[in-house]
Amino acid sequence: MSHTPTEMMTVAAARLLTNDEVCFVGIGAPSAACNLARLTHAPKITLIYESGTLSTRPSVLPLSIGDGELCDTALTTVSVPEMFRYWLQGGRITIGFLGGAQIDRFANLNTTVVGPYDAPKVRLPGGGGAPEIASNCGQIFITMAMGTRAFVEKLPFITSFGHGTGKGDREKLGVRTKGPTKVITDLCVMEPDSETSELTVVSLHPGVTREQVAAGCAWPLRFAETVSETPPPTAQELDVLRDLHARTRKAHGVAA
Amino acid sequence: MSHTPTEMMTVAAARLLTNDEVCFVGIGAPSAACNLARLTHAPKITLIYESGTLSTRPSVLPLSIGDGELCDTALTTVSVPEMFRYWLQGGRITIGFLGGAQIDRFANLNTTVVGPYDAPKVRLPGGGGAPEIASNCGQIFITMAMGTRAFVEKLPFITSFGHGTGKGDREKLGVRTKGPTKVITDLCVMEPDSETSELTVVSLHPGVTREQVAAGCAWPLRFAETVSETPPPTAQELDVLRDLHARTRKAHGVAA
Amino acid sequence: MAEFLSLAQGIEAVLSDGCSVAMEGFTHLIPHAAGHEAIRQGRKRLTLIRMTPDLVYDQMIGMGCAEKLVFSWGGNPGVGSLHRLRDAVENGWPNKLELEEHSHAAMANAYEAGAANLPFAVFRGYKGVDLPKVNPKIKSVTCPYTGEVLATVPALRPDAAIIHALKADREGNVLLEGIVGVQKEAVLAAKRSLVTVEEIVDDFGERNANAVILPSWTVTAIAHVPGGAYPSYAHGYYKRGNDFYIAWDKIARERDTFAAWMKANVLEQGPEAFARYAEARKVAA
Amino acid sequence: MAEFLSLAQGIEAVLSDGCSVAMEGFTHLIPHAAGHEAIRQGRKRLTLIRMTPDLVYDQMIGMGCAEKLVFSWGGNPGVGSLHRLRDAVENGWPNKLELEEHSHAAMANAYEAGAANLPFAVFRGYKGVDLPKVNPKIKSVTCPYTGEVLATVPALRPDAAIIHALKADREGNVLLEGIVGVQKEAVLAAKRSLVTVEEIVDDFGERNANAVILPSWTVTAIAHVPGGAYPSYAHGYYKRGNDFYIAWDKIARERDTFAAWMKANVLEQGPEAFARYAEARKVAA
Repeated sequence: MSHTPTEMMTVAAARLLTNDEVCFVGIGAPSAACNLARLTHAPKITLIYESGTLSTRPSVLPLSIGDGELCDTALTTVSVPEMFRYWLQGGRITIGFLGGAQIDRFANLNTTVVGPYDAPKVRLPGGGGAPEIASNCGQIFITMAMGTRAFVEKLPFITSFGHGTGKGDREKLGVRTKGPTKVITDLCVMEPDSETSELTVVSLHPGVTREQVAAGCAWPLRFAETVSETPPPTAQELDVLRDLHARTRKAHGVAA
Repeated sequence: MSHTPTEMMTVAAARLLTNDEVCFVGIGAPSAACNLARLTHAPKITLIYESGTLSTRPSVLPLSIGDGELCDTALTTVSVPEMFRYWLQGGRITIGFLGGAQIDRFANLNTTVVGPYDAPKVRLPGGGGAPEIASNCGQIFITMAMGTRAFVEKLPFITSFGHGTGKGDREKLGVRTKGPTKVITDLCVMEPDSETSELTVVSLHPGVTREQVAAGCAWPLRFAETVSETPPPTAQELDVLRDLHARTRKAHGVAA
Repeated sequence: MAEFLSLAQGIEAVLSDGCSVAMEGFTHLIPHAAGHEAIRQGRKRLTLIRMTPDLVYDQMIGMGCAEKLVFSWGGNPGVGSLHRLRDAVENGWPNKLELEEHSHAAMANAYEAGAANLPFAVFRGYKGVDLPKVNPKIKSVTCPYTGEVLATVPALRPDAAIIHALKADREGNVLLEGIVGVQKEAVLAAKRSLVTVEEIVDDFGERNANAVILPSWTVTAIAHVPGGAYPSYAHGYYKRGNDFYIAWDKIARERDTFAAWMKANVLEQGPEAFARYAEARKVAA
Repeated sequence: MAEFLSLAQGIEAVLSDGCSVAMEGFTHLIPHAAGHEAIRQGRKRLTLIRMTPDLVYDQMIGMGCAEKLVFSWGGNPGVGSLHRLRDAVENGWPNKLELEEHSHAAMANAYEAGAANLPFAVFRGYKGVDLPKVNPKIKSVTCPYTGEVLATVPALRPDAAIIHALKADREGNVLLEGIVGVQKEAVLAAKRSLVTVEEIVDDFGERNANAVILPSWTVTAIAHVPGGAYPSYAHGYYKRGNDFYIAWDKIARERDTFAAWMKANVLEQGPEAFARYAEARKVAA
């Protein structure tokens, strides 16, 4: 069964999740990955969307962070201030998912602006929940498609904090959580190096070469001593994921 | 129709309330007064109990601040933190009712302790909501039966702040609300003097003499230039109040 | 007590040129009809406040209603950029737009502090990021017990809050259910408030004792505007117009297509148009 | 995920000698059965935390379980004093009891800050009063924007929270309705929690989307104890035992009548006694 790079990215992210996790889920790839995990090997995983829905079990993927489907299938729904105070800052989330327009080698993210802040070349949407997701969740998984405009040497703006300028920076700021522990891309999986916290490729998706991955990254990308091959999506994983997308398209009447 | 001093106190307090008030109601005399007003001349008055019940309309008087009856007849019920944050501190209450074990001439109240705090002669229940009710409501009505152990020269402990040591003390502390504007007793009604903020008798209940009132107060009690007579309870006021108490006794199966 | 007004009267009662307004809604219950009415009334120099400004603020910005935007995430959810917002920020069209940018946590806390009548909010945030360098309103306090330094943000106290809710009863109490966002806090934090509602009922009927309700005496005005959240949705009434969110990307990309759409669909329409939009997406009873 | 345990196991799981515990309930849903079990298990040197300590804390204090009380109003509501509390404070019987006294606003904010994982809470309070002179935990911060000085209190982070709720479902989620007090905050602020419930159900059934629910993963243990709040009440299940609150005044006034009552009604009873008390005061369906 052949698959797309995005499907591989979603499946690779889903596999990292277990029944014990409480995930703060963003729209797009994280939402697909979390719900794929829930519909396959982690039926008891707890999913939370920042719109206030606790322990939600959508049968189709939401198009927005506050779709009615999320509320209808939630255990309960809280206000947004409560979500950010009791649940996110409260330290109740084990894994937060983030993406961004740009990432650097220490997994800091930019979703604010390209160019100077006061005279931007491109004004991006801004941080939203990301700054505090990055610091208050137990650990952070990042999903992003590779490319040299996304994986950059230096961020024009740090919207959310990863490992700063390297190992120990989080601790120096008094941040007690782990920060980014996985970056799942369409080509590979990276982890921060245990000595330096610099992102390092730990597994390549099937058929992807080191050169392809390096070409999608603007900094000289490091590879772990042992780089494994990501197992390809199983037929069951692909079936469930494609069914989910088909149901979603049908429910929303638009491409999802 | 004859009446008791407590009935007169309740009726006199009820008459001060209008449809436009949002009252923070305590158990006992304030609760009776507020509900009497609601069942007579102020049907649209808004009553709030600190247990979280907003716009409640009990058919019988609650015995505790958190009776089920208050919740059943409320527009909605909020948590206690929300009650103290959004509703009381939020500045949404126009009139707060307070009582106390002891009061001084500037309408400061003690409900904490008689004797030294660390070696008390009598340990009273404590402040509860009173300290912040006293400072955050638009104005404060106090209901208390007179007596020299209650109306004292000097408080051993200031649980809630009235007018401090006199006019201007609230402003000096940055408190923007009016504080106590009426003290309704079983014998008379007092108001703070407009020049000094010292409590001054402005009306005597029917049949009560100045000497009787003075004898119930440990400090030399002042009388306003013109002291009126409180109009006696009307037959309708007494009927409604006694019905309310009868319903309450029947519902609770105990004296109320 | 809340007054029942037409939408036009309601907007007149709470909005004036130069005032600050929070038109809140977290995907659900966004007050689109009210935004269109503000555009028709030609309001200018508004400070627009919202955690997630989306289409309705894009429209107001593009029509020149705003001089400042206070926000934490400005995009077309799941679709992409807000082109009118970007045109204002990147090119100053139709006028320069000042930005005051926060995170969601900061804004949620700032509304909460406003509702609680506090001058500021304390939260654990903004560690290691650049926003405090460009927003001087982000400061800090030191915990008097632990010495920890925590972020602060001034309380939000808008001149006006405008929200869309499900129901009002005849006394003017307002009911919200489902994804309730920060709407209650926005109304309690604001000096004046307008609530547009799907329905006016005699009684809310069976409901949870702890339903999210704004008492009549916390609301300035209520206007009955069925469909008033479209293309956002109203839980139990009608679905989100996902196709319109996608279509907006193309409409708003160029100034002339935007202007033509606004003329035909806002300037030359009234609030009754929303009832038609909602009818077409009604939730099966 | 919450574990389903017997009441005895549940108390063993969350309480140990010397720990701090918040057994909350604002008139409604006070966890009396759990307090009796703690007494039977002979817990000592507890720091008891509660806004409104009433009969159950009077009993625990009188039985020598407590070395400290953190509170804001300690009385028998509508009746008078807590005689065992007073005997401990005024005469040191059966042991000296340290008091840490706050106002309701301070404690409600301190629980809220604990639930929000903040080290302290800020509120506008304690102006002109004597409590800050006797409670060194009351401090202040200055607003970095307005210069206003506001009161602070350390966040409450009890070792254990114990509450009584209406229902749990089979996954261990917990439902509270009616007067919900500070119970949700107490559980979220605490390291461990035990919830006694009236009923365990397959499904909560029809409910408001925004019902007050504690997800299973926020709760340590659940014990099924019908009637477990008596003489407090459980909304929709049974009424408050007002007569018992009145009777308690006489029982607790003297040490020997108190001891005899505790022996007969607590030490020689088990949690099943509560089902009988509640049955007698059942709310008509």
